Amino acid sequence: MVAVQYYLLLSAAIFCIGLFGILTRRNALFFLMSVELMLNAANINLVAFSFQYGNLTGQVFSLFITALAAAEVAVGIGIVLVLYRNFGDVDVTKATTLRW
Amino acid sequence: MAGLTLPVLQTAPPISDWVAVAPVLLLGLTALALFVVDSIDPDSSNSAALAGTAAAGTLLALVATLLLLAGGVGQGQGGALRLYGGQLIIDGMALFFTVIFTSVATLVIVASYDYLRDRVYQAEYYMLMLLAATGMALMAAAGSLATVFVSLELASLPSYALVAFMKDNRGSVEAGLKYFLIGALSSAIFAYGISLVYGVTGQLGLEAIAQQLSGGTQLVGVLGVGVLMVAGGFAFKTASVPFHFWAPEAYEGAPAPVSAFLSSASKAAGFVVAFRVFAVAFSPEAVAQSVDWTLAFWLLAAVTMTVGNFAAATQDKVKRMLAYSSVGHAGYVLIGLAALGGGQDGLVLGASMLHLLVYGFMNTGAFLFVALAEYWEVGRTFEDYNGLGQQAPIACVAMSVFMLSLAGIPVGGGFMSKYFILIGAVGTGHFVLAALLLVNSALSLYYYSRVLRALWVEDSDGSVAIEGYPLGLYAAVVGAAIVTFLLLPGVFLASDVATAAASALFA
Amino acid sequence: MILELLIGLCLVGAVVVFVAPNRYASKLAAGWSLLPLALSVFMYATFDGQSNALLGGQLAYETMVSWVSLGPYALNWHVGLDGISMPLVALSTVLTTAAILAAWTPIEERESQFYGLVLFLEASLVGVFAALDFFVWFVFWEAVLVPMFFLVAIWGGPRRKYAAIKFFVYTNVASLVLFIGFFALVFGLGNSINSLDLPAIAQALRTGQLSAVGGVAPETLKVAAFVALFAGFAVKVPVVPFHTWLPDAHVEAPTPVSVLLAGVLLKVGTYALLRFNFTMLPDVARQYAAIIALFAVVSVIYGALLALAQQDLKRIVAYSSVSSMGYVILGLVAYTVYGVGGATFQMISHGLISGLLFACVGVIYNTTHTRMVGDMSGMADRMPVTTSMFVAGAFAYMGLPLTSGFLGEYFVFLGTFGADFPGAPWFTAIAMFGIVIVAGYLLFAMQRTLFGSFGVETDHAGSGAVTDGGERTHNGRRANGGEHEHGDVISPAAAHDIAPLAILLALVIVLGIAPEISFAMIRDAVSPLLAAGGGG
Amino acid sequence: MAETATSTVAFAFEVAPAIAILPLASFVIALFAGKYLPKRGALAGITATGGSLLLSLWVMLTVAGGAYYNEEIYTLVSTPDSFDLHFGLLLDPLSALMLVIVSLVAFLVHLFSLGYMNDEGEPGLPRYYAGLGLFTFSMLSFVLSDNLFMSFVFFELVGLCSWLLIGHWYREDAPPSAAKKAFLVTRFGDYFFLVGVVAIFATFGTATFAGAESFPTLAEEALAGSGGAGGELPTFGLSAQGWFTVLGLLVLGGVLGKSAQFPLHTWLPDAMEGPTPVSALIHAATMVAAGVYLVARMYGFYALSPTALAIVAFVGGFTALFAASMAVVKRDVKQVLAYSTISQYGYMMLGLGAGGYVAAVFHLMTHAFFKALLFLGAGAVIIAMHHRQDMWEMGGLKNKLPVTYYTFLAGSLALAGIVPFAGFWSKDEVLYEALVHGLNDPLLLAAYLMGLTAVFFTGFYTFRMVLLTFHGEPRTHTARNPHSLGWSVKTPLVVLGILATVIGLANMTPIAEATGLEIEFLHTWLEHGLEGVNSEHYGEVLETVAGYSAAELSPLLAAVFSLSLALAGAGLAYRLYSGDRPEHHTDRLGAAKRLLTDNYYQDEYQVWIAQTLGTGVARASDRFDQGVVDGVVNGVSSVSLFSGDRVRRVQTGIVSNYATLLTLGLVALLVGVGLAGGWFL
Amino acid sequence: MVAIPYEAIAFGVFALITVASSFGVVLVEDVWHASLLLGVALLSVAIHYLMLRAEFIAVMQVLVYVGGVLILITFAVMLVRQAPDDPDEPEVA
Repeated sequence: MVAVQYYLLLSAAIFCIGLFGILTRRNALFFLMSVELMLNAANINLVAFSFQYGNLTGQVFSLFITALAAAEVAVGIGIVLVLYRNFGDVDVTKATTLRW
Repeated sequence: MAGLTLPVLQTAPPISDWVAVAPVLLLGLTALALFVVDSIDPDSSNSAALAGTAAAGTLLALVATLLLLAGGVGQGQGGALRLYGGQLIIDGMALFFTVIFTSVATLVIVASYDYLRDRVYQAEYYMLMLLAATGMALMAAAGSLATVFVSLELASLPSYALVAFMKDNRGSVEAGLKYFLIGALSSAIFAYGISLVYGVTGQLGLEAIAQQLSGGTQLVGVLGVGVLMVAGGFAFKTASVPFHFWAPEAYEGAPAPVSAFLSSASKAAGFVVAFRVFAVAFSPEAVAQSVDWTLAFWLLAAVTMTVGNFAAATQDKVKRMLAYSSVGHAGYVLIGLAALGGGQDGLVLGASMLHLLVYGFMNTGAFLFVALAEYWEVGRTFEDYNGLGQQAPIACVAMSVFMLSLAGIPVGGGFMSKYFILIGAVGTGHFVLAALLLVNSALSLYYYSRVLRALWVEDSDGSVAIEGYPLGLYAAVVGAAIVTFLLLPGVFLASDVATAAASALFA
Repeated sequence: MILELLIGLCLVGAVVVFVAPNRYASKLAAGWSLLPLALSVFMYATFDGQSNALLGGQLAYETMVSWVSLGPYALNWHVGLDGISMPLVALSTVLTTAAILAAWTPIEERESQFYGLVLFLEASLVGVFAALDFFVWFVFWEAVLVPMFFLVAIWGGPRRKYAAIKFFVYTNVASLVLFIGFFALVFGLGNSINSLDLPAIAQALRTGQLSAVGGVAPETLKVAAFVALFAGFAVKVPVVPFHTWLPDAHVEAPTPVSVLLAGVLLKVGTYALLRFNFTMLPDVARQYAAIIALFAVVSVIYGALLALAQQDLKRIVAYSSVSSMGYVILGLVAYTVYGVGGATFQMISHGLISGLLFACVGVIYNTTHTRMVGDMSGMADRMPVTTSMFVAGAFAYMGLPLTSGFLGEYFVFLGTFGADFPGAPWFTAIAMFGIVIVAGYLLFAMQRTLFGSFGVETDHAGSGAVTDGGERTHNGRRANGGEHEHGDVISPAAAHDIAPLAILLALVIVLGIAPEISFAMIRDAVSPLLAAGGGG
Repeated sequence: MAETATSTVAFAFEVAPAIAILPLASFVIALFAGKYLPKRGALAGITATGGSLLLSLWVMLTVAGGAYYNEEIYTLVSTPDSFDLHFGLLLDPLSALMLVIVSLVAFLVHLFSLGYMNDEGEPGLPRYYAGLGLFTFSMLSFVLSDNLFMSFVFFELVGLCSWLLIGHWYREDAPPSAAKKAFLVTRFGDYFFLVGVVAIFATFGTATFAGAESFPTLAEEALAGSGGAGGELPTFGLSAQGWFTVLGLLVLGGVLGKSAQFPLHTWLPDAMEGPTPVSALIHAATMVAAGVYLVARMYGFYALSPTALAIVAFVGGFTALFAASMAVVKRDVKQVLAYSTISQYGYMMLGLGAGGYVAAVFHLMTHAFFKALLFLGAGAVIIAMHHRQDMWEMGGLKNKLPVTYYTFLAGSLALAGIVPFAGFWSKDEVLYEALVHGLNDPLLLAAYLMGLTAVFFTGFYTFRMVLLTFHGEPRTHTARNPHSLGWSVKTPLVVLGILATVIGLANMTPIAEATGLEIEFLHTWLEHGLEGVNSEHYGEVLETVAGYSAAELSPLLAAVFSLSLALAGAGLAYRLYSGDRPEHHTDRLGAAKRLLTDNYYQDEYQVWIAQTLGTGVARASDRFDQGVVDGVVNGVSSVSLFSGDRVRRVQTGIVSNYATLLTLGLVALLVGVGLAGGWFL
Repeated sequence: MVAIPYEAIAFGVFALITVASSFGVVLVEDVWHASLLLGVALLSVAIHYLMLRAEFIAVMQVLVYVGGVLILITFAVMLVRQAPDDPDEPEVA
């Protein structure tokens, strides 16, 4: 049995990678994918701790997260599409009409 | 929650579960009803019927909530109703905030009737709004981190769509994008924070977490990171620094009624859930030995109100100024969290709740006035508002009430609530926060008075000709103004409920 | 309930006038303002209060209804009058009527809004003087700012926006400071009080119920709270160096508003100082009396010197108000019956006299469209009645005997000279020199504007607006000639312009000859303060 | 006292307030109804002052009968736990005498005004008569005062009235300016008076002049150490005598201002801008006399402090000489009279300071008459000259205006101190007192010598004035054809002329000394009175407390001294100016003339203080206020708005930056709270 | 008895795959490659779930993420394909 700490490390690594992606990539789709990675990091934690504590709470919650992640992507893609329609691009740094 | 066996569960609620969650159900069902209507007749542009239905739904929910409040449901020390295994908690605070959400939603829907005239997808608009309201009502009642997360997303996802509702308007789309991106990032952080808290406690139920934490924990660091990440999630929802970046953009770009809805109701929702999570799950007594999150909120409050007000001070556009002021007000309310554990918990939290209630009306009203201005197409900057006071005196009197009340001048309830917060800060010895509040109030008075100046003092350049006085917008603006004003002498109607509900959390 | 009726009358009047058509507004407002005036006179006549409102004793027209609860504290609607507040309430109603009459000529647009705001202001002012619960008091205290802001910002002079916002923000900051100071005290009192009732708090503070808050010792807390309260009120009074909003606000405000601003608004500050600092924390006040007296004396002399340097008639009166309010502070410090009573008397007296002077300046301005001393001369020739009033008012301001202005200052000097704080005679003697400077600038101003050969110099005779100083064209003085000879430009003031002047002047003289009319009740209210404060 | 008096006596005192109230009524009538009355208020004023005169005489007779009155009649403010402020009447020989003088002069001035003002078609007559009425009211009330508070009140009112009357012709530039100056300079003096009154209240808790509880009595008890209430007075860190000296000097400030003593005399010559009857009223019997009267009124207090007395005397002596020297070179007849007024009041101060209480009061009385006479005479001349006042434009009026000439001459002889005219007796007595006390006190002696020298100057300028005005050939057309004078002008002149001639006989001290006759009526008169406020008592106090002692010297010797000096002065004037076409002899004085015509540059330095110093400090304060005090306020707002602008620049519009900032913020929060909470240890 | 730590080895291997492919997602230039790598990462996470005895969650992970989310993203990539002149985003066939 692998100690739960390693899963924590793994999830932290993935969370950070996702965060890194969000901070560095300008394409909205990368942004979406990076968020998915981060949410998965949370899921890994939940499942791992659920296994450790022996209750299903974490697993159930990870399901919710999965479902909501899917919904979020759906909404997100809708927004990306209208962004593309209005700005002709999916570069998130291009949309800067509102600032200051 | 299999692992959760609390004694309170054995006491059968005095009323049926359905009755207790009636407001939430009413909101949700109205949304579904609109969905049905829309699918039967997708091209309907009968906005009166749509808005009427939506408004009826929120009004019913409001009435139901008020009845529940009046009936004392879930109130008093230890009187909270725990439904569905403690996943939902109906108590004074939940109902109090449901009043805010439903009132704001009603105002916004009534105002949207005029604002949306001649636009397509009206049914979807109302439906999304109702769904978001449902999510908020659920947030107020959330009893575990799982319901917190789900309801928060339920409130957020429709909001993203609402902000980007005018899909041919670049501002609206950009606002939606930014809101969504920051929201997604924040919800990821939030989820990760929840997972860490779960990792430390093995529980998601708020009271269960509190029980677990009161025994102390070895994983202080993990818990701390988790708690702060959870706080980050709330900070996003409440537009607190540094999670506030979306707010100015989203409020500015979104249709004004949506801005009103988000800046009032959505913010309140973020706060109610933060209050509940931090007061119950991470209650100061439980985490006294491990994570001093009041310090974090102290910093957040200080930075949030300062950034919000300072940035608002030099804005050119009224809507954006209101957006930043909304950030500033989040900072005021955060004092309620920062001052917890100072021996005045019921008082300070009650003051924050009261402020959110008043804010729900005065800020909504202010944004709806902006909606009115957008309806008249007078422009967005302060200069564009010059001389409006002569052309539309009633609406401008209402706007003046909002501005003064926001600034904490006694023509509205904002005076009372702001000073109650200040009392809380002083009473718990947070003199630095009190001083910051002072500085920021001064600054806020400056920029709010710029609106008054534009409306009443400056002369119009003559280019603005107001056509028509839209009934719905007027009704909403004037209604909000009347309530804002009445909350000054009538503040006792709300303040006792708020302090009692807040105190009940610390029973 | 008669006090509520008074406040309610003003509020209802405000709404009624606000929605009335512009052309009826002025007469309606004047008529309506007679109701609260008559009521307050009736109250004054039937006043049966004794003792001090905060220190026990019988209050007149008292009501107490519970309002809001705030954690462990109850907030009550508690109003009532004692010998200190009753004259100030009467002063407010008198000056409101005077201001409304004085506004008939200069206010030519948006009348209904103007008069509505003035009546709203009256309600707030009466409320400030009547309130005996901290929160009720604070509501009125802050509510005063709103009408004032609009009155200055909408109907004011060229720099009205700057002045209005400065006033608004500055005084609001002060309010927050005092609020924090007050609540530091409230929390220091802990369980010994269960409401924000001012009498209860005053009693608790004076009986030494204060305990530490947040590790701050009670003694330190008292001093800190005193400083915060003092700073807060000092802005309103205003005490040098917190005074700079005042000249701006005065100069830019339309004259009727200046009447109220100088006449009543400044008194709100000294009234609060008396009620809070000097009644609730007498030991701190006595301990630091010399420092407070220093502020007072600096206000007197520095304010007078500033007035001496001004060219704008309104600025002169504005700065001299700073000077005069310094006397009030000085009297309060003394803790003698003449000191504190004199300070209160001086508030009323200064209210009447400064109101009178501002109204006179207004009448002159209405006809000449300038207020600069160098721009006119010989006004006495064309406006004899106004000139007489101005002269009488100015001499009353200089402290001429048989006017209330003399007695106000004289009481203060009498009370302070022998007071037992260090350096009292010196402070008093230095402050008294103010009477020489005040005579200097008022006489200079009068000589140059009222006397000599007649002439007015503005670059647009008779048209509405005024230029600011920088852009005046020097088209020469038209002494005893030119278009101003014709009656259409310089005409004798109308009856409704003169009436308020005459009323105020009459009151000034009556109070100067029979000060007991108000000093008797003031004395009753002040004595307990001294007895309990250990002074005498 | 009242309770012992008969009913007539009581009634006389009951109606005594009417002495003051009658002119007040005339003020009200003239002010509000003046323009509807036939003579624009003159008749009301004449009636009122006439009534006052009659009542004053009645009071004087009553007082002569040995009844005195010292009662509070109106309580302004009463405070149970502190002192009261009240108005009251003190009717004793001094005040009764003064009442008669004031009301008589006021009556005559009113009468004279009828000719001087009404006949010229003056506008603003109601205002003029209202001012006169108010002035008379104030002065009479001042005289009636039984306490220092009331004195101060009416002292100030007198100042107001002088402002009103001096500035009567406000359409010209000079009168308002002179009025302002008069008020300001006297106000400067009154400042010290005010401090003094307040300090007296603070010290004694009372300000009444007479009675067992009066402040001079208390002070005396305190000095005598005889217990009583006087034993525990607060003296503000000084010795009792030192503090009383300070108090006396403070009150003296007001006296110097009102009585135009050096260095506060500068307003008086300018005050000649007022109508001439006003000058007569102000400078003869009322305003200027008020200062001296005040010292006399509270002489019991001054007598306690030799230092204060010496200063009074020295200032008086100096002023007498100083002003007389300036009168020598004036061209304007009223200016000459103005400086002579200053000089004469200097004598009175000298008399008071030298312990000659009776002498000073005597001179006050004679001066009131002859100076009123001279001013009214000058007024008559001015009427005749169509309002020209330069003596070099006159000449030869003796034949055209005989009544004026002879009365004026009587007044001049009195002023110059030529026996047997009034001024001789009184001035001589003042000098005598100064000499006999001065022989033991060098400071007093110096004052005496200055006073004595001034006698010479007085004789000179008086006769220079008379000669230039009335003698020789007329030098202008106007002087050849003077305006004729009416009865209302002449009557007062005649009355006053007679008085100026004979009133000195009331107190012929040298004759009394020489013959041993009991003819010092004024001495007798003033010896009576309430306990503690009579000359007898003052004499005792002067000796026991102030340590004054009189050298043995015959009054005749002193009289000879001064008379010969006066005659020398008059003779010199006669030699220089008696010709038909006198020359401008004063030109020979050269630079000294300049100095004298420029009044020793007194105005210049006072104007410099008022303008350069006062206004300069004010301007500097204003700049400081605008720049620093207000600058801080505005600076705070600018800094706030500037930083607000910076803060909002953080919001770049680029969402990636937001994410970065968000992350950094969260990390910072984590690190900060973590470090504070010690998570990472 | 010395047991070979199969689980540890498996965890190590799949953790490596997860981290590596995640890095790939955020580092590769091409959005197509990124979405493929995201699929790899999600699948390897599913294997972690299996190892944690959360079979249902693992199945859901595959169904929802790989079956739903990835397809959505792919679809979006198709819709918003960049113009060929953009050097950052080379054209995808």
